[in-house]
Amino acid sequence: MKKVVQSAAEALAKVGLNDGATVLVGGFGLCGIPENLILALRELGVKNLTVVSNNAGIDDFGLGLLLQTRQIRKMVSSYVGENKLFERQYLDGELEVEFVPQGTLAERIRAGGAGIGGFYTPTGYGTPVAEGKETREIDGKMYVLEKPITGELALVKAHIGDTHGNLLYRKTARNFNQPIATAGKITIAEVEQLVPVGDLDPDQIHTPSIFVNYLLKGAHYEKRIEQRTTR
Amino acid sequence: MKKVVQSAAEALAKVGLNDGATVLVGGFGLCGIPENLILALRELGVKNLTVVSNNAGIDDFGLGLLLQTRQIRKMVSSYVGENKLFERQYLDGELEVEFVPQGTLAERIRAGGAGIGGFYTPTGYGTPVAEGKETREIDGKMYVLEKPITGELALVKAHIGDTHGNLLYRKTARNFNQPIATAGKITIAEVEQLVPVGDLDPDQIHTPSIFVNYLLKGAHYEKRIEQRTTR
Amino acid sequence: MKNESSRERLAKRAALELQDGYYVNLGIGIPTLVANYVPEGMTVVLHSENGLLGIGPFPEDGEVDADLINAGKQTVTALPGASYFDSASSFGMIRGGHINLAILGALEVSQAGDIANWMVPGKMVKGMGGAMDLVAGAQRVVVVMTHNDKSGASKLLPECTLPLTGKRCIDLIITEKAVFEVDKQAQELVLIEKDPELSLEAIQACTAAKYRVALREPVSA
Amino acid sequence: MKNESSRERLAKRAALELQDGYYVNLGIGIPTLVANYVPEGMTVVLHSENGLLGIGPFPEDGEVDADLINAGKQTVTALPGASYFDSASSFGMIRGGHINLAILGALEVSQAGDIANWMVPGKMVKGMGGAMDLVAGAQRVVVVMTHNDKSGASKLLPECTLPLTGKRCIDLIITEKAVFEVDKQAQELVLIEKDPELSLEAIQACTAAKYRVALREPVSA
Repeated sequence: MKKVVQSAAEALAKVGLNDGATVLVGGFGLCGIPENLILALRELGVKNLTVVSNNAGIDDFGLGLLLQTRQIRKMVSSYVGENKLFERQYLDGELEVEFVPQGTLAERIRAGGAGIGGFYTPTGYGTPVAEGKETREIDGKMYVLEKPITGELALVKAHIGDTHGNLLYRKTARNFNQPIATAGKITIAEVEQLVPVGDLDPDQIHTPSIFVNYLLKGAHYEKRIEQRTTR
Repeated sequence: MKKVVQSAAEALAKVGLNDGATVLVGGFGLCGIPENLILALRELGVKNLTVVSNNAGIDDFGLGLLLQTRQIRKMVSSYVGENKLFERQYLDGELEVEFVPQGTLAERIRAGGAGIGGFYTPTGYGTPVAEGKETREIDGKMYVLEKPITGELALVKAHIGDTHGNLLYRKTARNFNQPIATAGKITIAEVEQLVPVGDLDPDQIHTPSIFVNYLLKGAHYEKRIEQRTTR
Repeated sequence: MKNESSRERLAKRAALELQDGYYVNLGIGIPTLVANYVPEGMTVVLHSENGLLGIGPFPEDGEVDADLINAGKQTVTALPGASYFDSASSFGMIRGGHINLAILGALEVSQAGDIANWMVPGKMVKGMGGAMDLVAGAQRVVVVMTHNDKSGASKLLPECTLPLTGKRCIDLIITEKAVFEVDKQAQELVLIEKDPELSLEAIQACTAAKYRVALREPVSA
Repeated sequence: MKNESSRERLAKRAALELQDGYYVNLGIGIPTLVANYVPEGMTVVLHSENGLLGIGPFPEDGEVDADLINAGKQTVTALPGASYFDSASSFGMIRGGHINLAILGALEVSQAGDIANWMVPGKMVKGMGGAMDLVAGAQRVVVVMTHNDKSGASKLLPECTLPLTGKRCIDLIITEKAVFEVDKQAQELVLIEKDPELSLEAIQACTAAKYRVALREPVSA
C-alpha cells in the first residue's frame, strides 16, 4: 500500500486525467483549498474541465488560476464571489455555471460518496433551483429531488495526513474537503504535515484512509486570506 | 444555557415523555448503550414505546430491561440477536418488529437529523425490505426510496461531554450514537466524564453541542461485554 | 439613542429575538451586527455555515488565522465550547431544524412569507450561497432590511417580483420603520411595532404588502 | 494440507482474492478466518461495519476493552492506522463502493448472482444486520459456503427459494468442492476451479445451478 507521492504533479500523473473530466475541489473561498494540486492541474494543462467547488477562487489565486488558462468549461458552485475573470468568461459564454444551494451542494457530494441515488431536500422549493426537478410532498412539506455528485478526481487539502491516508483538517479549513474526499473515483489529498502511520489518534480522524488514493506534503502553502478582518 | 442535569431521572423528568412515544437509543449490541438512561426509562415506566435501536440488548441488560417490563410495543432494528425474552414476546404477538438493513437504519436516522425527506438506496432492492416501497432506476441502477426516522426523544452515551453539550465518543462505542444524537426532538446524552466548557479541542468534537438538550454524568457504568474474545 | 445609525437600531431590535441557549445564524451585513447586542448573561451560540459553532469576535492583529473564517470569508475567532465540522454536517444542522434562529437581509419579502435575496436585477448573479438552505431549514427566520429600495418602492410586496430564495419561510420582518409578523395561514403581514414618529398612514403609504394592524407596546431597541 | 479442516481450506482459498491495499469486510464465521491468511508483506485493511477500519487480532486477556468490538460483537484490537467512525459514515463507505471486497457466507446463491442468507427457514428471524448493504455496496462480493446443505441439497440454485439478501450482486462463490464465477450477463455460473479429487460428473451431481465449465489451473490454497 503506497499512497504517498513526492509531489502534486506526480499524483496527477498517476491518475491520468483526461480533458473534459469532472474534478471536485475542496475549500471555502480560499480557506482550505488544495493550493499545490490546483497549481499542478494548471501545469498539466487539461482542458474543458467541469469543476465542482463551492467557490471559484479569486482572479489570481485558487481556481482563478485555472480560469486564467481557460481550463474550466463549467463550474458547479454555490457562490462565485468577486472574480472579474469569472464574470467576463461567463458573460462571454465561455464558461458555464450551475448554481447549487450550498447545503444541497454539500449533500449532493456526500450522497455521491455514500452511494445514495438521490434525496429529497426542502431547500430551493418554489425557487429557480427547483425548475425541471421532481418535487413531492412528504408528511405535509414540499421537497425537491436532488442527485448525487461524483467526479473522476477529488482534490482535497488537510492539515495532517498519515502515510496510510488518514486525514485531519484544521478549524474551518475542513469545510467541503471532508465530503469531497469521499466522492472522487480517485482522491488526492495534500497536507501540511505528513506523519508516520500510527501517529494519529484513531478516534480523531476526520477522513479515514479508505477514501484517499494518493497523498503528498504540499511544497509550499501561501494560505492567502480573502477578507482579513481584525478587532 | 443550562444543559447539565444531575441524573438520568432528572433529564427524563424535564422531557415529560408520554406513553406511545418513539425513542431512539444509541449503541451497537451492548457497546456504547446509554445504560443509565435506559434504567431511568425503566423507572419512569412509560409504556407502548417504539424503540429505534440497532439491537435489542440481551435478556438482562440494555434494552432487554425494557422488554422485561413490557414497555416496548415496537422495535425498529437491524438485528435482534440472542434474546429469549424478545423472541417470546415477538412470537406471542406482544412485540412488533421492523427490520431495517443496518446501513439503511443509520442513513434514515441521519436523514431525520439532517432534514432530508427521503433518499434512494440500492440496499434491499429485490428483497422483502423493498416490498411496498417505491423503487426506481437511476443511471442504470435500481434503488429503493427510504424515509427519515426521527423521535420524540434520543438517548445517547458518549465518553466525554462538556457543559455546553459537546460530545466525544470512544472507539467503536460511537456507532449509532452520533447519528441518533441528531434525530431526537429532544436529545439527552449521558457521559462517563463531564468537563468544563473549553476543555475540548474544537477540531475533535464528534457531536456539536447544538444537538444536545440535556446531559448528565452517568451514575455507574457496567459496560458489559457480549462476546469476550481473546487471543 | 437618536444618534445611533439606522443599521445599529435595526441590529438592536433584531437582537431582541434572541433567547438564552439559542443557536443562531447571522447573515452578512446588518445581521452580523446583531452579535454586538447579545444581552449580558445570555448565552447565544453563533453558527457559521462554513463549519463553525461558537463564532467569537474578530481577531486581534496577531491572532489572524487563515484557517479560521466565517461564511463571509472574514477572519474570526472561536469561543470556548466551539466546534468545527464539515459543510455537509453544517447544513444538516440547518436543514434539520437545529438552528433556532436565522437573521438575514432581503431584497423583497412577500405577505405570504416568500423571500427574494439572491438575484439582483441588472447585476451578474453571484449565487445563493447558503441562503436557500437557511430560509428553508431554520426554526425561525427573521429578515432585517430597509423598508424601501433606493427608488422608494416598498420591499414588502403582495408577491415577490424577483426570483425567490424561499417560499413561505419568513416569520418576522424588521425594518427601520416597522416590525411585521408573517401570518402564513392568512398570507398577510401583521404590523406589530412601528417607529413612534411615523403615523399609521405614513407606514401604509410606503408599504405595498397587505397587512393588518395589531400594534404591541413598541419593544425598546 | 490434508489435515486442514474444510473451514481452513475455504478461508485460505478466499484469501487469494485479497490484493495489496484492499479495504475488506469479512462476515461472521469462515470469512473471519480469512484474516489469518493475508500473505506476508501485503497490507489489507479490515473494515468492521460498526465503525472501525483496521481491525487487529483478538486482544490479550488484559487488553479487553468493552468499547472496542467488531460487528460480531467480539472484543478486538485496532492496528496502527486504524480509525473509528459512526454507523452512518461506516455504511457510506460500504454503499459508496469504497470497500474493495466483501466476503460472506450464504444459505443459497442463484446462478444470476442473487444471495439469500438472512432468513433461516423454520427459525425466528434475527434480522439482516449489515448484510444487505454489504452485498449491494461492496465493489466485489465473494461468498464462502458449503456446497450443499445438511440434507445434501445444492445451495447453488437456478433461483433462490429463500427471501433474498440481494439481487445480482455476487461475483464469486467458493465452496469446499469448487469455485464459480458469476456471469451476470448470461445469468449462469462458470466453474473455474474444482477439488482435484472430484470428477466433473461429481460436481454436476451435487450442483443444481446452471454453469459452464472453464477450468483454470486450480489456485493453490
